[in-house]
Amino acid sequence: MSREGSDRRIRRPRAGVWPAAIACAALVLAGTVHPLGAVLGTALSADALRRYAQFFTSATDLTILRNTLVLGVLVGLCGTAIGFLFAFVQARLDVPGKRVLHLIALVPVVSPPFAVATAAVVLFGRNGLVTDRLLGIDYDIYGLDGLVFVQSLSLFPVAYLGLLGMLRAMDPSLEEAATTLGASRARVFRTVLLPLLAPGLAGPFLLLFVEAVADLANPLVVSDDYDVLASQAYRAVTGHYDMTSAAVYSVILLAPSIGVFAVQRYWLGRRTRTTVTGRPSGSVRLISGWGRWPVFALAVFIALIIVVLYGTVVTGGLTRLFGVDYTPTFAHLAEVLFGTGREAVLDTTLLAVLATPIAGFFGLLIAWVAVRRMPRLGGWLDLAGTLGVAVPGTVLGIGYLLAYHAPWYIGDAQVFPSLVGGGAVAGGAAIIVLAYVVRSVPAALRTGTAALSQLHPNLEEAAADLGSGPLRAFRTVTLPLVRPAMFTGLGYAFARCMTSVSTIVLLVTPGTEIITSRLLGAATNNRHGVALAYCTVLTCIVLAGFGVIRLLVGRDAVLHRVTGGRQERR
Amino acid sequence: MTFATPPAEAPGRLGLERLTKTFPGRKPPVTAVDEVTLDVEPGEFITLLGPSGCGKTTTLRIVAGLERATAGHVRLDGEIIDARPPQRRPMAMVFQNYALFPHLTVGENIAYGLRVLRRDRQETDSAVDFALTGMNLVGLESRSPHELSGGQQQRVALARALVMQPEVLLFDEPLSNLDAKLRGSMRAEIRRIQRRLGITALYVTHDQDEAMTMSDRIVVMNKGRIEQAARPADIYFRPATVFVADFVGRANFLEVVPGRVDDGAAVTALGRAMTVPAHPDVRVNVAAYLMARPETLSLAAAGEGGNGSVLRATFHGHSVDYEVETRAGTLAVTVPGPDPARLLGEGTNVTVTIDPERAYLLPRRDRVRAVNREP
Amino acid sequence: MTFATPPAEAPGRLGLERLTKTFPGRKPPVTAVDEVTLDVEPGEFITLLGPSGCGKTTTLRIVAGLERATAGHVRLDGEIIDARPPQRRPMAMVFQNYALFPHLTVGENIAYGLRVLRRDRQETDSAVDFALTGMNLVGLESRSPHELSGGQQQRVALARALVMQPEVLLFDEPLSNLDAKLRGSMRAEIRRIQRRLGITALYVTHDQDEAMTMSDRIVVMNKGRIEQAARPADIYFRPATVFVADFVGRANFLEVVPGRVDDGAAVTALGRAMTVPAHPDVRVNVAAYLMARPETLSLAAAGEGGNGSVLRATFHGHSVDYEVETRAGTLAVTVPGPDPARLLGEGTNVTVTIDPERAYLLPRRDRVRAVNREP
Amino acid sequence: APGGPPPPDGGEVVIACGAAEEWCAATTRAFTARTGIGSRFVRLSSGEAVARIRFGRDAPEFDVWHGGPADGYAAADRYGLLANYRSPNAAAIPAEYKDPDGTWTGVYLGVLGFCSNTAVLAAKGLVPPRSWAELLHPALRQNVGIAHPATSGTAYTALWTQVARHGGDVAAALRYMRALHPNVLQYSKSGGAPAQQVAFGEVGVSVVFSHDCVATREQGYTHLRVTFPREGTGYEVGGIALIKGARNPVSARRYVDWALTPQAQEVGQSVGSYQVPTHPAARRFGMTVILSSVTLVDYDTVAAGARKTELTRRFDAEVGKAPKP
Ligand SMILES: Nc1ncnc2c1ncn2[C@@H]1O[C@H](COP(=O)(O)OP(=O)(O)OP(=O)(O)O)[C@@H](O)[C@H]1O
Ligand SMILES: Nc1ncnc2c1ncn2[C@@H]1O[C@H](COP(=O)(O)OP(=O)(O)OP(=O)(O)O)[C@@H](O)[C@H]1O
Ligand SMILES: [Mg+2]
Ligand SMILES: [Mg+2]
Repeated sequence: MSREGSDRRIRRPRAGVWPAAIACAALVLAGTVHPLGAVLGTALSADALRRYAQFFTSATDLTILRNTLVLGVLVGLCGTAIGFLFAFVQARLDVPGKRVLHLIALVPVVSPPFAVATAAVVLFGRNGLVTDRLLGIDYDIYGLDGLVFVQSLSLFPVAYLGLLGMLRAMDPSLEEAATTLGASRARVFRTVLLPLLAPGLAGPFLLLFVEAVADLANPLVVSDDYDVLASQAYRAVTGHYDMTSAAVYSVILLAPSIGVFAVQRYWLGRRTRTTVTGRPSGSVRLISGWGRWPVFALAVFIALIIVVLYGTVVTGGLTRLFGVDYTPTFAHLAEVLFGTGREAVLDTTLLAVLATPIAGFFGLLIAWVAVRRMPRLGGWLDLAGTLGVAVPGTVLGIGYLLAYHAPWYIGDAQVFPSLVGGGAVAGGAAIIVLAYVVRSVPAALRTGTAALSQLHPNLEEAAADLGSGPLRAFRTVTLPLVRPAMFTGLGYAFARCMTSVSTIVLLVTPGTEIITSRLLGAATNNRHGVALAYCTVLTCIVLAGFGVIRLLVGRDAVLHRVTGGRQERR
Repeated sequence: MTFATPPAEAPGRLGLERLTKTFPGRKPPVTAVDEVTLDVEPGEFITLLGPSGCGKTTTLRIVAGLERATAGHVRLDGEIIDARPPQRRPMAMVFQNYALFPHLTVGENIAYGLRVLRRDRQETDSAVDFALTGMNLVGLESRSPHELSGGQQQRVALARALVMQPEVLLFDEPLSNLDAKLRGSMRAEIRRIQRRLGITALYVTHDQDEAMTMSDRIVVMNKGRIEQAARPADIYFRPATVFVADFVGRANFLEVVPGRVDDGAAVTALGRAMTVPAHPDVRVNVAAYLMARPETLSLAAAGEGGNGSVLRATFHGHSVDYEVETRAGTLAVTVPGPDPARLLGEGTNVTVTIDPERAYLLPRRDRVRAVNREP
Repeated sequence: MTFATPPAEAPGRLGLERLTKTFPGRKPPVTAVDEVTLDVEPGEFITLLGPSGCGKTTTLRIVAGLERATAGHVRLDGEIIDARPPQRRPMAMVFQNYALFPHLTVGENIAYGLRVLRRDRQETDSAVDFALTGMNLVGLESRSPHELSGGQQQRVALARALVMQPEVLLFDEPLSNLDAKLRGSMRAEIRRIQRRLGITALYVTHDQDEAMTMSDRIVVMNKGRIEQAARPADIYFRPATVFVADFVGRANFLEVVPGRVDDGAAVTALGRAMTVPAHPDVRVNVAAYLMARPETLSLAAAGEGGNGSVLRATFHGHSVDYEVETRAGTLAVTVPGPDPARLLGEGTNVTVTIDPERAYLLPRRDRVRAVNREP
Repeated sequence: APGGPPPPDGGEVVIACGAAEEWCAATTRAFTARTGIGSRFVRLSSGEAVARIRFGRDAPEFDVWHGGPADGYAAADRYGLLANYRSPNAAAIPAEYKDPDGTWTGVYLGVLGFCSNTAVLAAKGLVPPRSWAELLHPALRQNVGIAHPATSGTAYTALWTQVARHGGDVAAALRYMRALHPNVLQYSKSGGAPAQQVAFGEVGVSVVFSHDCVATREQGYTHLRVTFPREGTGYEVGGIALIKGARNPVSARRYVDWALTPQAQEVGQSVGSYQVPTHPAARRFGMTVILSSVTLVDYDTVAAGARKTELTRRFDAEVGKAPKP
């Protein structure tokens, strides 16, 4: 953690910050700590201790642990790398078609688990359109490679959006200084750009790691023989009705996540990387040498994969029979939009719309408290907030059941009503919104932390000095400067809400219809047309949501001049 | 008989009481401000002067509430305000590194504080216009900070603080990036606004001329401590320490042993006996320094003889600086308004004369050349 | 008989050829640099002087290759280098906003360029140590930039460029945040390194004294154009335009009509006929300005009579500035090395005398008071 | 019956439904239409249902759990979550399809079968297999789809079927699985995936519940064909049970009673769920397996559930990790 007081970045907390900190604390306590604690309580029983012993002596279990770590690290690295590649192309290369590339990079944010995996199988499977028929190679994507492929693709947009914002905000005079000292583009990249973006790289890495490790849906479809802890935990619940084991797996799953978190905080806490100052100068020079083409080509290649994958999804939703009969039809779409799916679409969208702003807001707020105001307390909030995604959704869902199913009484007086179930507060919707929020906060939190650590504290100090209270300074100065992070947070939160399933399934009531569980139902029954139509609709809704969020959040402020070629409006 | 209640004092009385700030991160910890005590009258213009890294910025930041003192208090109008957050202190600050809001235009930057105060639109606009005019920024109001030159940015930072018309203004080298001409008019503008509104000003500058001409009092700091706080002429001609004498302006020091000390002190320098004013701590028969400013020395070509010879001459336009080798060491002599054709070349024999009335005798407490070595 | 090949010229000859830079973003577009042409000898020290926003930084940036000129060329040792990227130009720059790498310590910041050049470890370390000493930064090498005061940061920026010992050094107000004492020693250090290694220097400053004492030539810019490029004494005493006269140092302008122009020009000023040196463009019987620096005027108390009266006196320590009301307008007179006890009070009648040999006659091309109004 | 006195409870029934979404919707709708009692449901997989019922037992939100494999019901019973209710209508259900203590009753049967892609097989010159032995044919190398028994109930049923087929000899069962191993493309995680693989032509044949294959063929994958091994095949029983402490006990009982009627059991088949009704009098639609035409092994649900952990571990160690020659 940071050295408190040693650093003029960090000011003592002031009265006005306390309400914010308390609100954040309340959220993570209620949304993460309490429910997780409830589950993990069972992971500390005598019965559980035997399971630990079993786990650490079983070669199979240790392999699974190793698999999990390898998967997390690979997905973290690949996803962050792809995100960085796209951000770099967008912010630094003088190439055509950047807007299109930008839009394509946003699409995978919507990845209903089944869709990408299924499309991937159809395209790159054994009998895949690309691998078999086009290239004629004997390859299938099942296993670790497929898992990394699918997860990296669906998670990289968070890294992309966050890094893009940071790159655009960075004071170009730092790069200029390095070049005048003789550093080549490559060296500037390595010694200045990358270290300064370290928070932006570490944040998404952690998020991707945690999500990959806790993800369940993709391993179920493409992991083949590659077992991971999350699916073990899931199996313990669904196959063996064994909560204790699930809790044990979750504890083991939490350890690496907390470890990565701690390493990241320690590593980043040691050096400041403020690159947005109140004394801007210099201009960004877009790379226009030949060297840009290979980089650009790589990005285009990945973009093509995305287009093909999602094109397949859309095609599947609009044709008679996926894989067999490609006659166009609107029947599936009609079923989703006007038939049995309608309510699910409406309910899910409504709940997501409710949860999104809360998640985005709290994510940034926690980041702000942690980076700027109270490094100690904030560090814990940050950790607790991140843990919201570090366990498989099923386990968190069980935590909610344990924590909130029964009303709380002190004596005979009910002090807190039941939140779960049809008879609960708001027909059980409140708890679903809370679950959505908790599962989506980390994205905003991680990108927010990265973006904030880039801002020179003088800017907020100036605002305070001119009479702004901390919250107003946050709103009028900090927020506009970390707008890309906010956009990322909100957009990702929305997508996450629309597509999350495992936590929610344990919380839905007869009154609520969830689009993803409909989708999985259709997929399980091999009604692929309908399932893919759901995916298509979901994608459209989320992209529309992005548009709305962009409208509400506003365009990013232009902080620097860009020279050297075509400039894209932002 | 009744007494009228004494008229309420103008607001803005500032008290720094044994302020200390230590940054603990380093080994050994850095003490940036060390027991600074200072009383500032309402409406007074105080300049902090001192070598780079002596704690000026840190002092301002503590007063503004941006930094918490490790020890000591800040008082405003009698009340201890240590716990008051910056936004609740009636102060505005010009930051050394500007701290312009990069996402706002020049106009919005300047209007920021007024908007916070919910001044009505028209009032804000006219205040901003007024500031733009005063700071010579007309026509730039819709630019972003990154579209400005360094000096233009600095003036925006200045304007943003000035429009606030607070009780206390804190300036951290607000004119460092401006040319002499502009600096002159900015100084006048600052002084005008400050006087008119009776604002208390704490002003950091490294420009001694600025300190001399603008300040009611100058506070000379060194390594976090106050060396002297006094009116400009006193700082210049009656420095409290050798450090102050050496830091503010240029000074020659001649080692002397006063033979008599009462109203003045009797000393012999450059072969001439004279009586000079003396610091109260100067004692008879204890070695002391005779301090003489270069421009109070006079120089005459001496053909043969004389008491020194020219080592080097540097032409400054409005004056020439000579370094003269004498038996008492090398002396700096400034000759004003020279005719470039009649400079004294190197090696010329000269006679240097001290004006005893404008010299000053200082006790020999610290070593002279240790001045300005840091950290 | 054989001819030896002429000795290879030292590297670092710089040529700016009709450089123009227009920022298109605004309506109307801002022309920051306007047809600037300048030849710099290898090893020459050139200072750019000019009002805030006149295009100094932009010019440096074009030379460094950070900005592409809209038109014109930069030549280095005869070769046009417009297309050469900054890292392949043998130049180093001190940025106006320092641009220190926030993630590196002071030592690493300074060593950055040497590491890029793959200097061996020991050489780098000793160069860094040397720079730390020269820039008075010893003991700070393991700090982060955010743990430094403003002036310390500025010196790190300076050290980072100086250790490179490139062919051309570009300085953008490198000493603006330092106190006079330190600035003096930094100037000497810069000059020493620059001379010893024969580095060509382009130096931006707003400090005229700095410009006067350091430069081989001074280039005065105004609104993107060069007004005059000449040796310091010529800039001061033989300004090419009224703008230069007014911007560099202070000047009094008296309207006169020369009656005869040959070697000098015959004019009558303050009631006295005299012959003064004149600008080549001065014509007989065409109104012109007689330019006289305040310190070339002399002042004597006149009891009754005299040709003016004191309007205001400002004490500067080493000198007193008087504003004197005369029939020819208000004149500024600087009296050096004053005795504070014998200042001339306001209203005192005085006689002002012009030294014709240090006055200069300028054609009346532009209006004097329009100077320094911008943007 | 309509016009009777209003029940003393909430007058509706809340169901945790373990079958397909459409099945649940149609069934509850039919119940309400028939009885006038309101009904609402939440679709939950069996593990989720156990978790939810278990952790909500202080204030149960569900009255009835309907659908989903019997081993889940057994587990719930172990936790004491189910109320003992022996419906009068349960008498008609064969004994092997219900809990001896009467805690749960079977409502449908899923029968394991082979789902073949005739196009793929024809290209290899093969016909759909009709025995477990034919599945070992070398020409089917890497062409059999089956899920992993640890993650998929379907696959575990297939594994236990081998045990049952070999008279309880676990070693023999694993020997068979190892022989099959080279032919398996991969052990996918979910039980439905092999049906998808065969539909897309990734493999030639897969081991799935026959009703999944039928449903997939219904979608239009007409080249799919269901066959059954003549050595005998396993099955899964879908149950129904009353939840302990139900808030609407009267309506819930009426629901259970109704669910065991032939009419109720026919509903699923009308919406594409072709599991076999347990009530002998229930009509079977064309797509549904005629039980008499299939040889069933003696499938001991209780024993299967009890040895699951042990067996899947051994499978992992002895079969799953083996290299494919
Ligand atoms: N990106 C930009 N867009 C528009 N105008 C600009 C931009 N950058 C600089 N300018 C303008 O160009 C002019 C020259 O700027 P430059 O930074 O070269 O000035 P300067 O001489 O260095 O001034 P200073 O002494 O204040 O640093 C200024 O008027 C400035 O406002
Ligand atoms: N965060 C920090 N950690 C450690 N030392 C610090 C920190 N901030 C400032 N210092 C040190 O405290 C001392 C005082 O700094 P301050 O910024 O107040 O100086 P200053 O008088 O404003 O100097 P300048 O004229 O160069 O701006 C300096 O020596 C500086 O190096
Ligand atoms: Mg400072
Ligand atoms: Mg500049």
